[in-house]
Amino acid sequence: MTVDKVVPSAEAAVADIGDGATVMISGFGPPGQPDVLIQALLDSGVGDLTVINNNAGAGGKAISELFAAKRVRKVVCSFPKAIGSTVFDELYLAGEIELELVPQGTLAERIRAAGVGVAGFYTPTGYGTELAEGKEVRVFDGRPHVFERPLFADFALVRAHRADAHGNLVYRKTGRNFGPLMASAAEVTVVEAGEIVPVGTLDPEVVVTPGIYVDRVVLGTEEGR
Amino acid sequence: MTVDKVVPSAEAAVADIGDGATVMISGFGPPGQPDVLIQALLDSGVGDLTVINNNAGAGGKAISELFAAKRVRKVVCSFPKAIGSTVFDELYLAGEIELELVPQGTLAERIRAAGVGVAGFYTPTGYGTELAEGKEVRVFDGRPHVFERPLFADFALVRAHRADAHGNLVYRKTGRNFGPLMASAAEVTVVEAGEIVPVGTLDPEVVVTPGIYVDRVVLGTEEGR
Amino acid sequence: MSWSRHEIAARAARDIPDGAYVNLGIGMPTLVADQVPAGKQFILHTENGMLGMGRAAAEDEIDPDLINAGKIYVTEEPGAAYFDHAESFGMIRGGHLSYCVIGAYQVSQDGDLANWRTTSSTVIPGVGGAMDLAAGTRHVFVAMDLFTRSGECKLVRSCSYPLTATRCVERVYTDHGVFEPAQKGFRVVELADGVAIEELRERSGLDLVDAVAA
Amino acid sequence: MSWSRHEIAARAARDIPDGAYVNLGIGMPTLVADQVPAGKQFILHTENGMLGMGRAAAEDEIDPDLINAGKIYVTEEPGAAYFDHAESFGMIRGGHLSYCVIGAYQVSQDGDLANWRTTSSTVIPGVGGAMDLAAGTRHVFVAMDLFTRSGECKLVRSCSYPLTATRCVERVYTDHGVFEPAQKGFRVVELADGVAIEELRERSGLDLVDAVAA
Repeated sequence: MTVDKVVPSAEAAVADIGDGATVMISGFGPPGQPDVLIQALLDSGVGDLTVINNNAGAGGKAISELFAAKRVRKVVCSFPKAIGSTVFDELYLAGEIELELVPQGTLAERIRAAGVGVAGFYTPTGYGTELAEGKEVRVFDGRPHVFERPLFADFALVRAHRADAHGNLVYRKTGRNFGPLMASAAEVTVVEAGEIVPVGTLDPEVVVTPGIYVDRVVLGTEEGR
Repeated sequence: MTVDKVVPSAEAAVADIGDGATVMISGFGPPGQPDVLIQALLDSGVGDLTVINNNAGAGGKAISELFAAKRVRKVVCSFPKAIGSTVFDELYLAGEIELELVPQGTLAERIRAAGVGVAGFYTPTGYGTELAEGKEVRVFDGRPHVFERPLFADFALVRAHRADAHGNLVYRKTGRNFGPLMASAAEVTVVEAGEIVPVGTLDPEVVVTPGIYVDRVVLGTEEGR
Repeated sequence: MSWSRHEIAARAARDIPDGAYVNLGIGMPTLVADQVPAGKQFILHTENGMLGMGRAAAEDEIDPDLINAGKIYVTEEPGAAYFDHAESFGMIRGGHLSYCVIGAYQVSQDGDLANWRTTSSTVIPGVGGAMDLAAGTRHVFVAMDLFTRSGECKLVRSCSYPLTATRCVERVYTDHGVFEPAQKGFRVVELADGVAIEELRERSGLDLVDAVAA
Repeated sequence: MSWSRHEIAARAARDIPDGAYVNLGIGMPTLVADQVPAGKQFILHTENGMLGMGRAAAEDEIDPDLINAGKIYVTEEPGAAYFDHAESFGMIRGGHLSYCVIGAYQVSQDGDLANWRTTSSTVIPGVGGAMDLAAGTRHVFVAMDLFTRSGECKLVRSCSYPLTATRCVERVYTDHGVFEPAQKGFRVVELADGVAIEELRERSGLDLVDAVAA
């Protein structure tokens, strides 16, 4: 069979995401956020989710609704504070959501580590701060480093600019952000693409995410938001 | 001043590489090997080098000559065996060159670690083999992993397909290999490009090595070899 | 006469060399981009995946996929490059960014930085890329007012707010002058016209070493 | 009648599912690319930075920048992608490659693999990507002759040659049949026509469990 990862609908693409799942969602602010997949997740009624997304409640309208609907038990992110939205703030201050705050670069590197089979790494970031409390510290070349573990997910929902049926992806400008990393770190990677192009039309030299990381491709809106 | 990293000659670009320097050289086989820079290094008369290059003596004509001229004290590589060349073999069997053999993926990840400021990482590769002898082993999720440290260099000599004066680089096909990693892991990165194009003509979306990693750019031959 | 926000930014920009790769934090640090001295070129990094960032986008230049770390629409300079977050923070952590200019709640005389959260329990914590920038950038500059609105000095013997990183700040640019953490106090590198070091000593209670060039 | 090299490759190809991402080692494993069963598509990975590798290049198709890990000129399939070595081995180490087919000097009943060096002191050691592929790929298949030219069995209780990785081999495809490491011996999954399991037991001295499907 010719490899074809295109799925007819966002609904079908997220149908096996169950209660309690850990879900990575790409995006830094609105760029790169898979709005259509998030909406499908919301419509599916699934709950008790752990969401890994850099901005959580501050990420834009679609992801905010996931919080407002109380579908999220725990968030792993670097910056949940929303400008112009109090959804996350209220849940957090009421103790209704768990927050694991991770420095942004450590978040990115932990997701990458999961993707590339690295079981842990030492970073200088966070040393001496409350975000490193309880973590192993080791000195290399006179400098203390913090030990960090990989961050995996059951599902990754990723927004791409263009995709082909093999799952090869390209992104657009700052919409790239966490997409390529998350695509590699989840058991199942679902992609929403602004456009689906025939296999062979993406220049192999400029493919950012090779299809090996991608399980399903859905046609999203032309604009990500 | 407008940023301009273009250097008039390969000779000038490698002039400060001194005896005893550690030099990374890009390339997997001939593709991606900076022949013009290697030739300039050879012409400079420098010696006692530590060379980090995946194929060492098997990398092609230019790099073989560096070994034949006995300029290399130590090699860090994954595969030094040359087909059709005995230069490295003779030096090695005569005890005239030191060899640090590293699994190819570990070599790549160690070079990347140097570039991204990761002080060490755990990999399953090599566990239980003689290449992991003496290395720290730690079990994660029931699986033993080997601890590996970053690999830095004083200089990186990198072959690119196209460069601009900011040092932005694109590569061509399997000529990419170690180039982007090495560019990030050396104190000074010198690039030989098949073509130097005006700043602003490389699509920002397809730049593989951003100029921040590059110190000098030299015009090479149109073909890498 | 204390310096204006633009003057603080301009003073920091003067100390950044031509050709530097620079990350500018939200707020006052952003103003550095408008104060690049004639004859210099800075290449701006934004941690959400771009080098060669340009100025803020005018209304008709807005591209919904092109924002900076403060989520402001920006433009693209010739020679720009986009990349993912692992690459972007690899650049930072790996020491490739030569300068960052960031805001602060407090800077200690050891060079410790506190700029990501106060001790208020009603404020949502959010760290973003602050810890990475502070720990990774080669030269960490702080741009801030010297005193809070309630009059407390933000240069301190020891930070009372949660730390962002230890021993990282190289210089602090403020409305009253330029300071350097010096272990037992701060070196005063420059003072705004009319600011007396003695008065600052009294207000801050700090050991200030006069290092103003004659 | 023992199987030919092409038959061994074809037998391995039969066990690789449609749509698999596959890395093929140098020598006999390379032949798997020519034995893809009708109705299946494999996407080939070469560790020097490519997915969607095609067949060997004909004389007039040679591109000096397009080689495989064995340094043979190859071609590019539609849907291909190029990447650097960190990404290429991240794919391997991260378990994204579903299958690799590699050669071996020895495979032990524990699934240990020895395929990167002999114990000869006059041979230059070179490991390449062998350890990464063996440790990282989800399903590690070996394709080899069952006996060396001097008649020693390459399936062993315990490897005498230096190891490439421990407990990694899932199946071994040989000229005499298909075997699976089974801790206390090997499971015999299939035998070439005319090969008797009793004879193999005698020649190898191994505990061979008959698991040939009726």
